[in-house]
Amino acid sequence: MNIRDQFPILQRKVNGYPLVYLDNAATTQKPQVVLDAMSTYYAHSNANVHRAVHTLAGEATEGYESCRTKLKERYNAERVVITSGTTEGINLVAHSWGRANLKKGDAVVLTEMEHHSDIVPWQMLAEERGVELRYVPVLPDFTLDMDIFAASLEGAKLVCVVHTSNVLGVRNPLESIVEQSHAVGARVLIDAAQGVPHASIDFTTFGADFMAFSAHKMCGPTGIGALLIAPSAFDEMVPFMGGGDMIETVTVDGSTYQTNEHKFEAGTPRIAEAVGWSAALDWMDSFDLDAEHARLVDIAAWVAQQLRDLGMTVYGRHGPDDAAVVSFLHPTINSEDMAHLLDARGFAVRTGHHCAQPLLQRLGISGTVRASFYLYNTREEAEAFVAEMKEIVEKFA
Amino acid sequence: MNIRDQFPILQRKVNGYPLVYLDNAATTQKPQVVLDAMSTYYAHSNANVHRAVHTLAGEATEGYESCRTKLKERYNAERVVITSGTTEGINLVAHSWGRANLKKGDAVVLTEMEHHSDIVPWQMLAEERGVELRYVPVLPDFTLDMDIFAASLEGAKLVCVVHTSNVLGVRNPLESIVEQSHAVGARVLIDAAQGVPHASIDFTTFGADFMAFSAHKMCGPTGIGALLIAPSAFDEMVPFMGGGDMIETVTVDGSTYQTNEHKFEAGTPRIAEAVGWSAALDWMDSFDLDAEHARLVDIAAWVAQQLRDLGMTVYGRHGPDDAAVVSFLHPTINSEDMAHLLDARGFAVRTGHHCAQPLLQRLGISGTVRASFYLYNTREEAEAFVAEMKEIVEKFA
Amino acid sequence: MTFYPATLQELIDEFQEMDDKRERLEYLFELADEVNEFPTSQWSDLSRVRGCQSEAHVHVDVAEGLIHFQAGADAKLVQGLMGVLTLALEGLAPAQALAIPPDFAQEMGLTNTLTPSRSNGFRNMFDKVMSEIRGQTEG
Amino acid sequence: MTFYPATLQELIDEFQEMDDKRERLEYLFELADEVNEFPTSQWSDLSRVRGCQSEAHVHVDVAEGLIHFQAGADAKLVQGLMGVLTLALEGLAPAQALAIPPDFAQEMGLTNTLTPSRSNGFRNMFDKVMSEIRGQTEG
Ligand SMILES: Cc1ncc(COP(=O)(O)O)c(C=O)c1O
Ligand SMILES: Cc1ncc(COP(=O)(O)O)c(C=O)c1O
Repeated sequence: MNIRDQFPILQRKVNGYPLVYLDNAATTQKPQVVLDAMSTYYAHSNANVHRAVHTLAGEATEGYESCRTKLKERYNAERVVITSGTTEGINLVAHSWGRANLKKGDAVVLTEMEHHSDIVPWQMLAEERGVELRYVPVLPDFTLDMDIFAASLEGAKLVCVVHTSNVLGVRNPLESIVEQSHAVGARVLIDAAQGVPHASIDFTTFGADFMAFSAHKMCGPTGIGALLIAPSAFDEMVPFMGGGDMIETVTVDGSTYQTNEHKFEAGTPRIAEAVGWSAALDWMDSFDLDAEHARLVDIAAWVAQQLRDLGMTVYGRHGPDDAAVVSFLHPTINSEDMAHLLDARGFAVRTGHHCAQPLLQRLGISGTVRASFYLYNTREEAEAFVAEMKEIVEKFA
Repeated sequence: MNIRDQFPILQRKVNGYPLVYLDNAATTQKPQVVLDAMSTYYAHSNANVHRAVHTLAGEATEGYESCRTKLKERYNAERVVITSGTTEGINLVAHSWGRANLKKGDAVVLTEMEHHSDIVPWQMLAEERGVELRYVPVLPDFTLDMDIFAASLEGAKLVCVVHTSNVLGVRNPLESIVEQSHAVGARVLIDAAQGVPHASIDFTTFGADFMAFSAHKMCGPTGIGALLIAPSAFDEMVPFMGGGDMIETVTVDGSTYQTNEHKFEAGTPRIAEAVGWSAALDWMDSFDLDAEHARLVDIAAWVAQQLRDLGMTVYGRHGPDDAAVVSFLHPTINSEDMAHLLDARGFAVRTGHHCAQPLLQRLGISGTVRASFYLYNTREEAEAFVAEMKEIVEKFA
Repeated sequence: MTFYPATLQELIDEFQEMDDKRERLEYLFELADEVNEFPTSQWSDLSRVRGCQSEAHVHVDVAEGLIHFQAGADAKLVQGLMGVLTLALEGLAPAQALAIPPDFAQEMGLTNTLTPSRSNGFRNMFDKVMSEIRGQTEG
Repeated sequence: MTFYPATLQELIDEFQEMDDKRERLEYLFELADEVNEFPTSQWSDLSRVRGCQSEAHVHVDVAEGLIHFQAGADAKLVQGLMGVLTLALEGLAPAQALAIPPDFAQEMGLTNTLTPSRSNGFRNMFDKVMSEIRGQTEG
C-alpha cells in the first residue's frame, strides 16, 4: 500500500485544500496500524500491568514490556526507561543522576543550540546546587564552536547536546563530542528527539551515557518516550518519582526500590501508548530509513535554495546528515502572516521560537517559519509549497 | 444502547468464558466513544499544541485545553494541571510545593491507608529535607484513628490522605480532616484516585488544597491524570520539570516561567489522551453517578457477606460512601491460586499488596484477593462470581 | 437579535459572505490600513495586549465624548483585527461602544478564520479596549 | 526434535491434551503432591527463587550421581510447577537433566497457562535448579 494511504490524516482537506503537513519537527502523523494497535489493545486486553495473574493483565504487561524490548533491540541499549517524552527523560537525568552526582562547582556543558527541554532542567539544577553551566556558542555557519567546546570541558561532569537541532536541522558532531567528553570523564546526554526519527543509532557503539527521545516525533503516539541509559550511569542513579511499581518493599520506616528500569517508572505506566509505539516501531522497520532520509534531505536542500531565490534568509545547511528541516524568514512579510496565508491553502508550517530562544538570540532573530519533512512527504508537496510561497511573496511582499 | 454493549472488551471471552472484569480498582475499561475520540483525533487533527497558527494545531490545542476546561467545570476547580496520573500529581506536589514550603523539622501527616504513590514521594522528601513523617494508624474497624490524627497535627504543614482506600474501599472523613488541618494552617492533599471514579466532588467547596487522580480509573485512557490545586497553594509552587511550553522566556542567563497551569506541564503534553479523557468525561456525564454508586456498593456489600459466609475474612465495611471494592482472604486457599482458578473461568481479580504495604502490615497480612466493581458490572456478574467462589471453596479448601 | 453600529454591521455582512479563508485573510490585511497608527515609540507594557503571539498594542482616548482608537502590531493579520475594531469603535460614543457584545467576532466568522489562540488574542484585545473605554468614562 | 526423559514426555503429552485452563490448573494442583517437601525451616535467601510473586524455594542434592530435588512454595500452583520439575528431574543423572531444553515449558503448554510473569518465575526456577545441578556436578 502507498505510504500516504496508510495515514488517514493525509486524506484530509484543510480550508478546502488537501493538507500538506510540513510541521513534522513538532510532531509526526500516525499510520493506521498505530491507531489500530491502540484501539485493539483497549478493546481486547486493557488491564493494569505487573503483579496480577489474570489473563488481561498478562497481555497488558506483555504489550507494555514488548515496547521496551523493541527499543532495546532497535537501539542496542541495555537499559531503557519508558518516559512520557524527551522532556521527562532529560528531567529524569537531572533529578536521578544530576542530583546524586553533581555538586557545587561542577560544570555542565550545554550548547546554544539546545531545545528548552535541554536547558531549563539544567538551569533549575544549577540554581539549586550551584552547578556551573557553560554554553557552547553556535557559529555563523550554524555549527557548534568546537574550540570553545573543547575548552569548556575542564572540570565538566556532564555534557548535554542535541543530536539534531529542531530549528536548523543541523546534526552535531556527536562522535567527537562523546570522545572528548569521555576523555575528561564527563558523561554525555544526547537529546535525540530530532535524531531518532531520521537516523539509525546504535546506542552502545555510539557510547553516550543518556539518550532521550519522544514517540510522537517518529509516528508513535503522544504521551510516551524513552531514555536509554548506559549501565554504568544507570548504577549511579537514584529514584526520581516515588510510587507504585518502582518499589520492592514499603514500610512506614522506609522503602527499598526495584533494581531494574521499573525503579524509574512510578505509577501506572503508559500502557496503550507503549502498545502503539511498538506498532510504530514495527512499521518503521519496513523502511530503509537511510534511503528515506537521503530523499528528504534532498527535498529540504532544494526547498531551501528555492526560498533563498525568493529572497528569504534560510537558517541551516542541509548536509547529508542533517534533518529535513527548513527554517526561514522573509525580509518584509511577517512570519505569522505567512503561516496564516499558507494555512489558508492547506499548508501546515510552524512559526515562533521553536523552544530554542538562546539559539535565536544568537542568530539575532526572535523566530522563524519552519517547514519540516517526514517519511510521507513527497517532492510534489515540496513543489506545491514553493509555488505557494512564490505566490505569497509576489502578492504580499 | 445498553452500557455493556458500549464496551468492546466486555464482549471478549477469556479462557473460553465470558470476561467478568472485577479489577476496576486497578484500571477501568473504556467505552467505544473514548477509543473513537482518540482515533478521530489522530486521523483528523493530530498536531502539536500551543504557539502554532495552522488549522490542525488549533484543533489539537482546543482538544487538549477542552479537557482542562471540562475538569475545571466538573470539579469546580480554578487550577487544573494535566499530569500523567495520580502518581505524577503527588510527586509534583512534593517537588513543586513541598520543596518550596517544607523545611527541616516540619511535619507531614500521612495515613497507614495510603497507596505507595502517596507514601514514597514523602519518604524521599523526608530523607532529603529532614521533614518528619507522621502516620495515622488504621483501627480494627478499618477506619483512621482520628484521635491520633488530631494529635498529629501540631506543627504539621501538610496532610496527605487517600479519599478512598484502594484495598478496603473505605472512604475517609475528609471533611473533618480538611477542617482540622486548615485550623492548624496545614495544607491538605487528597489522593482521589479511587474517589473520583465514584463520587461527585466539588473541589472548591470541599476545601482541600491539592487533589490528584488518574483518567484510567474512570473510563479514560492510560497516561493521563490531573492535579487540582487551590489558588493560594498554586501561588506557592515552583516549577517541577523544565522544558518547552512551561517557560515565558529562556536566555542563557536564566528563564522566566508561565504563570498559569502550563508552568507545570513541560514538554509536548498528552494530547490524544486529553481528547480521550474529554470523551470519557462527557460519557460519564450521561450517568447518575450517585445512583450508580449506590447500586455498586450494594452489590459489593452483598458479595462481601456471601464471601464471609463462605469462610473468608473480608477487609472493609461497605458503607454507603465506600467504594465497591471487596478485599478478602480464604483461610487455606492461597490467593494466587484463587486468582488463577478464577481466571480460568473468565473472572479477573487482583491479588497482592495493591501498593499499600503499610496498610497490610497493620492488618497483619501480606496481600488480599480483591474484586472491585464499576459502572458496567452487573448483579448477575456478582452472582456468578459468588457461585464460582463457592465451587472453588468446595473443591479446593 | 443584537443591533450593531452601522459600519460594524456592514463589515460583518461582508465578512460573512466570504468563505474562503485566504479571501478573508486578504480582506483583513486590507483592513489593516484603517488603523490609526499607534507609534511604536509609545508602545509600553501598559499598551500591550496579553496573549498575542506577536507584539500588539492599543491605545484609547475618549475626548469630547467620542472614542479615538489607535493601535499597532507586528503582524499584518493582527493589524487587520485592529482594523476591525477601528471600524467598529472609532468616533462612537462610549455608551454605544460598550453596548457591542463581545461575541460579534463569532457571528462575523472571525473566530473561524483564526486559530483558538488568535481568537483569544482578539478577545483579549477587545476586552482591554472596552475596559479602557469604561475606565475613561467613569473616571 | 528433542527427546525428553520418559516421565517428562508423558507429562507433556498429557498436559497438551487438556485445553481447558481450569483442567490444567487442577492437574498442576495434583502434581503438587509429587514434590519432595523442602521444609520451611530450611528456606533461606539462598534457596529462594527470584521473580516469583509468592515465596518459592528449591533445593537440589546430587548424591551418588543422581538428582534429588526438594521444593516448597506458598501457592499450590507454584508447588504444581515444582511437581513438574520433580517428575522431570528426580532420580536423573545430572547429564540427562542438563540436556532438557528450557523451552519444554512452552511445548508443554505451561507458558500459555500462566501469565508472562509466572512463566518468568517458572523459567527462573528452572534456571536456578539447572545451575545448581551444574554447580554440584562440576564442583
Ligand atoms: C488510592 C490510589 N492512589 C494512587 C494510585 C496511583 O495511580 P496511578 O498508578 O494511576 O498513578 C492508585 C492506583 O493504583 C490508587 O488506587
Ligand atoms: C530537539 C528537541 N528536544 C526536545 C524536544 C522536546 O520533546 P517533547 O516535547 O516530546 O518532550 C523537542 C521537541 O519539541 C525537540 O525538537
